[in-house]
Amino acid sequence: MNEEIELKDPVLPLGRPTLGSAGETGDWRTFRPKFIEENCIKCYKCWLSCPEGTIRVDAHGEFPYIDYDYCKGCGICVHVCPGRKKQKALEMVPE
Amino acid sequence: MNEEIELKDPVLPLGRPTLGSAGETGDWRTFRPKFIEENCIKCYKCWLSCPEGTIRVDAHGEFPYIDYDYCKGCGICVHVCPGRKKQKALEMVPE
Amino acid sequence: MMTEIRIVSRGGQGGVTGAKMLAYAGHLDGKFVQAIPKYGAERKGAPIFADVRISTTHVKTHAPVITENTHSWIVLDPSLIQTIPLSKLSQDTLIIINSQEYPKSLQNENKLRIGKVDAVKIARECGLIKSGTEMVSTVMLGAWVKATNMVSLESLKNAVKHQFGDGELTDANIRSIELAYSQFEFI
Amino acid sequence: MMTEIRIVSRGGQGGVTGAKMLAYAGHLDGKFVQAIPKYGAERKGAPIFADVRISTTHVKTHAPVITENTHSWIVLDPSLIQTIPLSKLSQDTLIIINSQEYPKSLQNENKLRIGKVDAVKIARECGLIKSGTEMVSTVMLGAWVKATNMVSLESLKNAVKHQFGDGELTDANIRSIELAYSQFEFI
Amino acid sequence: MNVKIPEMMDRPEVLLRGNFACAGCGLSIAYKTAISALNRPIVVIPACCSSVIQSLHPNVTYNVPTLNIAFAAHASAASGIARAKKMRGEDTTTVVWSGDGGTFDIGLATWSGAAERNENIIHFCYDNNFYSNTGAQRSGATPRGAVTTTTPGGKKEKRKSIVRIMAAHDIPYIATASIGYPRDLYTKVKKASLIEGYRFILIDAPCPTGWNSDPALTPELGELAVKTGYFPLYEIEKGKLTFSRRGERYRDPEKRVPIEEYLSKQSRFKKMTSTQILEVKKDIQHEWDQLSLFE
Amino acid sequence: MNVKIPEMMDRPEVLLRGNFACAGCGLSIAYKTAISALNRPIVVIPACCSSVIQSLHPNVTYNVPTLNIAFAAHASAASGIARAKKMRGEDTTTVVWSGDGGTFDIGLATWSGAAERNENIIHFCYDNNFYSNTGAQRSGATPRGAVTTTTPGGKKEKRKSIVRIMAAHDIPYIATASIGYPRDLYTKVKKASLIEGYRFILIDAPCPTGWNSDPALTPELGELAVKTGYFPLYEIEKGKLTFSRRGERYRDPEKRVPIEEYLSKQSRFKKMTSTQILEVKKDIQHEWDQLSLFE
Amino acid sequence: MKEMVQTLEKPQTKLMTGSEAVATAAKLSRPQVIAAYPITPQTEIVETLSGMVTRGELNAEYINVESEHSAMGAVIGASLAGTRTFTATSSHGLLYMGELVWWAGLTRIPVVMPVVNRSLNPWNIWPDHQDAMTFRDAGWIQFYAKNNQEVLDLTICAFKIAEHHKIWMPVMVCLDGFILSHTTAQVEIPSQSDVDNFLPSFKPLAMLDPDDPFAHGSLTDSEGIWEQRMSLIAGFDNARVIIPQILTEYTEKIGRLGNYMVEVTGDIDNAECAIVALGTMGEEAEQAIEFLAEKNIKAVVFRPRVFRPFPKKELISLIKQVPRLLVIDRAVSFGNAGQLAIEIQAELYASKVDVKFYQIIRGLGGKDVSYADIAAEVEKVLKEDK
Amino acid sequence: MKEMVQTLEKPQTKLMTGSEAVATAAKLSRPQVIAAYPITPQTEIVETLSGMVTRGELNAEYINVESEHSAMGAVIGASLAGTRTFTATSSHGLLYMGELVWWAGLTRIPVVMPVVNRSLNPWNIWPDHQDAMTFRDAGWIQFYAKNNQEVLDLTICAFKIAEHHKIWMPVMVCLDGFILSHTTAQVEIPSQSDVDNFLPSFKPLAMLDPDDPFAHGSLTDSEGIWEQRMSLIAGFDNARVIIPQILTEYTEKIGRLGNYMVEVTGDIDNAECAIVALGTMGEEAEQAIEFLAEKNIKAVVFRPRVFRPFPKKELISLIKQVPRLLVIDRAVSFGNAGQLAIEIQAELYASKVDVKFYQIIRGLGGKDVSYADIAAEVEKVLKEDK
Ligand SMILES: Cc1ncc(C[n+]2csc(CCOP(=O)(O)OP(=O)(O)O)c2C)c(N)n1
Ligand SMILES: Cc1ncc(C[n+]2csc(CCOP(=O)(O)OP(=O)(O)O)c2C)c(N)n1
Ligand code: SF4
Ligand code: SF4
Ligand code: SF4
Ligand code: SF4
Repeated sequence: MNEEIELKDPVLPLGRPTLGSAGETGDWRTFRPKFIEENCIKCYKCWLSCPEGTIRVDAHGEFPYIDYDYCKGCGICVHVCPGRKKQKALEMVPE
Repeated sequence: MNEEIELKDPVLPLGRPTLGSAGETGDWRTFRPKFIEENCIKCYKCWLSCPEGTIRVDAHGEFPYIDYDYCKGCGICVHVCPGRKKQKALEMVPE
Repeated sequence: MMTEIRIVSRGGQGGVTGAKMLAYAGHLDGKFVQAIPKYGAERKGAPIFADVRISTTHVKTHAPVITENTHSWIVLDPSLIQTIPLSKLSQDTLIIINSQEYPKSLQNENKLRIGKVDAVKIARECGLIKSGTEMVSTVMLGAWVKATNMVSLESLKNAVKHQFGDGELTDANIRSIELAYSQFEFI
Repeated sequence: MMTEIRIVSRGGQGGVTGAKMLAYAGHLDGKFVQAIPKYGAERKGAPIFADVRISTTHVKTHAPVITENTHSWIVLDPSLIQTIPLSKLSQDTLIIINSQEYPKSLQNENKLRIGKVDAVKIARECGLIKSGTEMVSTVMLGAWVKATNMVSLESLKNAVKHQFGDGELTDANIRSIELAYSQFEFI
Repeated sequence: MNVKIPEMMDRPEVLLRGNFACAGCGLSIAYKTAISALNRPIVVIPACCSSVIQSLHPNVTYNVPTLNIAFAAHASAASGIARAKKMRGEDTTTVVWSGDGGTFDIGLATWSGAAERNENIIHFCYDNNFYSNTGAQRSGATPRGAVTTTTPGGKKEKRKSIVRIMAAHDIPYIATASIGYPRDLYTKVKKASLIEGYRFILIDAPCPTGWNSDPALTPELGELAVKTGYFPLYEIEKGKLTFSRRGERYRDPEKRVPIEEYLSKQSRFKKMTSTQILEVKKDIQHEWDQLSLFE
Repeated sequence: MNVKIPEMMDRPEVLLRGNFACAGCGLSIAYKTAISALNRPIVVIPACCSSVIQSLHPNVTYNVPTLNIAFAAHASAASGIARAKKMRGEDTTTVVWSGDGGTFDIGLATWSGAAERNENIIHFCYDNNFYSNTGAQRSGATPRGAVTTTTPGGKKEKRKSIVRIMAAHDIPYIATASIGYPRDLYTKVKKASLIEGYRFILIDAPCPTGWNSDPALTPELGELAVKTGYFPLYEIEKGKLTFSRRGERYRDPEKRVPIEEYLSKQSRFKKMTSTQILEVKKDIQHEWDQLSLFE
Repeated sequence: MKEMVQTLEKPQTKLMTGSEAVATAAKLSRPQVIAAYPITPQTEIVETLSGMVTRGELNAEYINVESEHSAMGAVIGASLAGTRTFTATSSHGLLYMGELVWWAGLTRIPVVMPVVNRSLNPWNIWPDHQDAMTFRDAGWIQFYAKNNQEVLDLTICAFKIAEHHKIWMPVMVCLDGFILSHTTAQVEIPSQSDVDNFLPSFKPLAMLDPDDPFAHGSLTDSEGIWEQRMSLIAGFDNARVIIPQILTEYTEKIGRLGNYMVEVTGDIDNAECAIVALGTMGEEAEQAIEFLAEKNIKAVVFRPRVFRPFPKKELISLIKQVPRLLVIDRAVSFGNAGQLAIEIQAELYASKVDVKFYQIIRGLGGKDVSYADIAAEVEKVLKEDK
Repeated sequence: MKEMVQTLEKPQTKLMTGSEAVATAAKLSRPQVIAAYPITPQTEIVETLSGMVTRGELNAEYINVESEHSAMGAVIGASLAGTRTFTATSSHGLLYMGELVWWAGLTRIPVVMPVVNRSLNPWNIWPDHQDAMTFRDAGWIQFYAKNNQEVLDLTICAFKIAEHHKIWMPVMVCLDGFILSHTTAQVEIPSQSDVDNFLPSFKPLAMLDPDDPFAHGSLTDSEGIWEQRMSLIAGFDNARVIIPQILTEYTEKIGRLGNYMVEVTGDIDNAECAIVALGTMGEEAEQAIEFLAEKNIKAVVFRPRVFRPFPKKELISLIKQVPRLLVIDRAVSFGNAGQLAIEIQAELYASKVDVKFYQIIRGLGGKDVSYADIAAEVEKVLKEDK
């Protein structure tokens, strides 16, 4: 009957894994965690508990660092950081 | 606009309790329980276990009797009847 | 040409299976067939019916048989005669009853063709009893074949084999058909 | 006459509540009003907006404000200026920004009317801080009233009372409005 | 202590004669016994054999107010009734009367919610171990090894322990009962009716049609289930379990009637191998062991 | 024995940075920790906060195959996946990732069926004690006394003991875990992944937005729940319960941190009276007592 | 019957969202049992009502059910037990209660349920009418409200309509999610005594009662079903007559609402084109014709406020008066077309009305539809048909 | 495309019920995952298939789920995991899975599901089309079969149609409960190799796969929804083209089926009246016209075998050729009219076709409809229109 219409491919509801799928969520922050290298004992508790995966560690034995593009500034890393001699290796500072 | 149409009452899906709602189910029977008065000890186990309520007892202390209009002839009453001296007070007989 | 048959029975007597076998026999004879059980909420013992159509062309209707058009009524329990709407039947409608004697209620029906067979007796003879109930449906089919010749006896027997497989049950049923075929009589 | 206002903010800054209060102020002035929050899946910190309409007749549209028709943009966070489609704005559209200084990105926009107020400072002064975030929305409304006079200052204050009830919070917010009213300046 | 038969004799006739139930129907015995023990019951019935045996509209065999409702809506509809009657200040007993399919499977979330809210309902589950209404398909209550029309090779999994699931909801009263012991059932219902909140009674109710058993044996199969330890009788009040007088002795596996006696009377277990029977015995023992923890 | 952090460091990144989760989100910690411990997971997510944090189509934050499905269809969809992958001979791990609402309430019948069939699935329930997605309404997991938007006067009933309900299904592995103890969680997931059949892990996952707690305190609230005895940590393997090293000591009420310390950090408990707090303490003790039966 | 229209001349007394308007209307109607389950964007209704019950402002039993299936199950039970009942839902919640939505419709349970319209899956919380349209067959009366005031007024009327003994049917009041539910606007609130005067207390037609037992909804044969289905059809015929009467009574006793099934806005006599749309798109179209008037284009809006019963006669008598018709659907019957467009065309055929017919689908999944968009569509119609 | 019609000239090879025909077709189509929940009158399908799987005649995973909601959930999961899937249901079962029926439709899951049509509540197990009609919007292709042979043939085709990469949609094959499901009739069974030759193995368009992760059905904004909805509309347009092609291929490779969307029976050129009906009522109407022919009345039957996509063009081009049309619905959109009648009228309007139009509703709740009844209705039409 109407064989000549162009047959379109279906659009399926597929989302692909994407870094920053919600944008650069770093700008949700009002405070930022600041790293103080001398106090860090490389226990990686910050890495373990950061909900965002924005505490990065390149390899075991390296210092952690923060991906500020996406860090939402929740303060968990600071809260869990034991630091050295009660001196935390992370602190929250205003943006 | 069309106010003059006759407004009918709703028909609700209500069923009323009715004896013999499925007809006289006595004719489903191929065997019937027969009561043998002399063996009956009035324990009323038949009454207790008859699924149909077709073992009738007018009052405590009276003999049971059977409502053949609805008795389906399952044989439970016979099976549960202890009877007197191992002589059951009920037996199944062909219709 | 389409023949419509209604089998009237009680739940448990095998009426529905009977309808399937009759249809199968027609199938083996090269006819188009249909077997329609009328399903309800009824349990064992309750009156039910099943319809069969045997036709030379593809059957297009799916409705229960229409009373006026029904060629035959096969009644598996004489107490069910009362369920037949006699006044609506057409001239020469066939009624076959499982009964020892001529049912009184049909005595004045002279527009009908009425036949009987003592299917209970035959079923007992052949040992066709299940949970205390005589399985009379194949018996009645044997009688119907005798009365009408509308399917071949051979096909009916093969239909029984198809239904019950090889074995005693089939043998008993086939024997019952043969007995019915010989004992059936018009009244 | 219908005035359409868009409040641009981040989740948590109070933009949606601000829209409601502004609408309420209009309501107290005897106008027809509407406050439409644009809901998304966004969480705290994400950019959101809310629209307000103030009209002399019943508002029939339910759509978000149309860019070209928008009378005022109230921007609660200077980093959100970039979300305004400047090229589509009409002549004399008002933009009020929470900012200490004149935003560079707007320096060449001469068809617009631009004003600013340091709402963060005022909010801090008045103690309007919640979970570390300055609640700048009432401040900004105070500035807008100064800029436009489209609702009365009295009504805005009453709207704040209505929103927060009697108590410190209301007092602080009213103070912030007054400060904003006095500190607002066109650029 | 069980009620005496004479005390039962003035109970109301809740199930009228002449209905669609099969001859020897276990659920009929269960219904009659349980519902007649209640004060002004209003009964909610989801899809199940009980919605069939009531016969065709406009007649009905049930002589108490009955709400037929969708399969998975029993306890929610009952919640609505219980709350409404409370609002109206009427003295009634709200009842769910459901098969095992409705209770163990499709309607589980529904009653779990009602149980969590501790709605003032008595939930009866008559348990025939499968979907009887639709022709004997597997349910969560079907025991291991039983043939159903959807487990033609015998069910592979053991049956859900609905009582332990209920018990985990910490409701005030739970009991098991059997149509093999109608006085015990009646007594438990009477007891339950004096308690407030969500109460659950599981009733073993053989189905001769689906189990392909002799209709006359329906009560005996109920008894055998108890005596073989397959269906223990007990009550759980405020978390504390007491085995019933009729059931206690079967705690000792030695005292149990051999399970084979129970299985052999029903063709649904015909295909079971001896290894399967052993597994079923293990299932039984496991259940007793678990239940004993709550004593 | 808990895994060491270095051993965790090469886990895959399953939750990509820059998503819709609130700052300090407990479920994000739970998801990252649990899912990264699995071999080739396929994750089924019913309606819940996890369906929001994944961000807007056509982007998604989850870096593993994810099926979003209707609220009550988690375990059934997962059953379909598990069976299909079995048919295809593919080596994958099928996972349900559901909130407490999906697990305790609307989807309970669904998982109960899957558990009875012993489908080869790991079911995670991250438990934030309410419906977070829709704005903090009561769920079956909401504890007594907690204010939610549908229990503005505080919830009257205690929280469902989902673990005991699960346990009554006799599934091979059950565990509780907390985002306060990520290594313990990770270790348990690893262990579960080696077992076949239906496995259930309940993860305490505070929600700073809904609980109105300081986002930085999310892990600490997890720890406090354990230390106050409010959220005991344990495993149930083949019916046998073992309290986890991190949790065992709080069996003794004397050793528990006072519950008030936990409650006071969340405004949802602000309205609680001291009698209510007493009741909650009883609820806690009741749960411990019941759990101890399974030891 | 004299014609009355919605009057909104003066600023109203309260500012509230559509959800608050629903909750307020419900409260004023004194439901006795409420059961509901949260779902965006209906949650505010549920939350507000549970707050009212908790604070004792509303004397009702509030059941915090564990799903929508159970919400509808509970109100069915409660209604049959003799109480006025209320629930509300949206989207997937409506689908999840679907079996019981049908149950309530086919067995005549006079429950009132606002549906906060929201699109269906994949997950999307924004408005369209796909959810409620799915139940247009199900034996429910359906209203679609255009603004928060109408939400409130119709919800109160819904109880009276549902419970009218010649109707006795469930009623759905549809309001566009977010667009109404979350938007604050002015709403005039009637006094409790005015509402009490309009809406008497619940009078069950049949009640579950141990003193007079019946079985509700038991197994029914074809004859019984046929009778009940025909009665349902007759019930809708009754509703066509009674709904305007009840709206009239409301307008007289309480004010403002108007008594039409289809609202007409604009100058029908000179209109070059009529627009038909439901809910807020209808009011948006009203704005559109003002916008068009500025360009000297004359258009008129026919807004069916009632979709079930389908207001055939009303629509036809209006459409007859215009040369062109633009129907805008906010839902699709996939594999055919927009539901509203299909049904209107069917009526046009049946009534042999000749009008230039145009249909479009807009606003799916919450896509914004502004008066400017609608106006542009009208201009397109006029251009095409030249 | 050359026209092909269903051929049933010779007695067929097997006697079977409609349920067995479904199960046989399913088996021949080699589904890999089956999940279903029993409900009268669908049970025989489920039971037969579980028997086949248990006996090893069919290499599939059979999931004995605990509800229909879960049945559809399971096949959605299994389909996306890369397998061919099958389920079947009826009536309340269909309603109970409603949320996921929509899910499958809107997110494009190519599952095949026979629906054994049965009426809705109050409890009634007998046939009508109310159940399937409820889902006419839901993004499913819908077939209605007229006899057991068509049930079998369409079920096999359904897999190929569902899985065509330009369609990729779920397909419902409707068969009247009892009337087909429980009635024994002759059915010709194709060989496995013929079916294998017609139906290749499952080729997923997208599969849940750890090596290529995606999220299916995640939160989507209005633009995304709009795009997917428009794609679904386009999918139905594709289906209009492809379905006849697949039916042609089936008829060529396997035989008998015919390739039409709307079947025509009778002498269209001389017909005084055409009858439109779905499913077995369509075949019943065929019998009715033979019956009428004996009375010298000429009628023709147009039976839409496909209801979604709605075969507009096909119907219109046929209706144009007849003077009168009688549409018989076996369901009602309460508050309006029969669904089939509504949609045909809408098309007649759109196409400006002038035919004398008559509509009736028959067969609700299993009320018998015989060819004599239908013939009588045609006679009534002819009498009325004189
Ligand atoms: C949603 C839904 N699915 C399926 C059915 C079909 N159905 C009716 S009763 C029943 C089984 C009931 O089983 P059970 O609860 O054990 O009660 P029984 O029939 O054994 O008495 C089923 C599957 C239905 N009515 N509704
Ligand atoms: C059938 C249905 N009802 C309601 C909803 C709305 N809804 C979405 S998520 C949700 C609550 C989820 O709660 P929970 O499972 O605890 O997860 P959380 O949101 O806390 O992460 C609700 C009620 C829905 N999507 N579908
Ligand atoms: S928690 Fe603190 S000490 Fe430990 S690795 Fe992180 S920054 Fe260093
Ligand atoms: S502040 Fe929060 S999000 Fe940022 S790095 Fe620390 S834990 Fe992660
Ligand atoms: S059971 Fe037997 S002995 Fe007992 S009352 Fe009945 S008939 Fe008499
Ligand atoms: S045979 Fe059965 S039905 Fe008849 S009286 Fe005895 S127990 Fe009752």
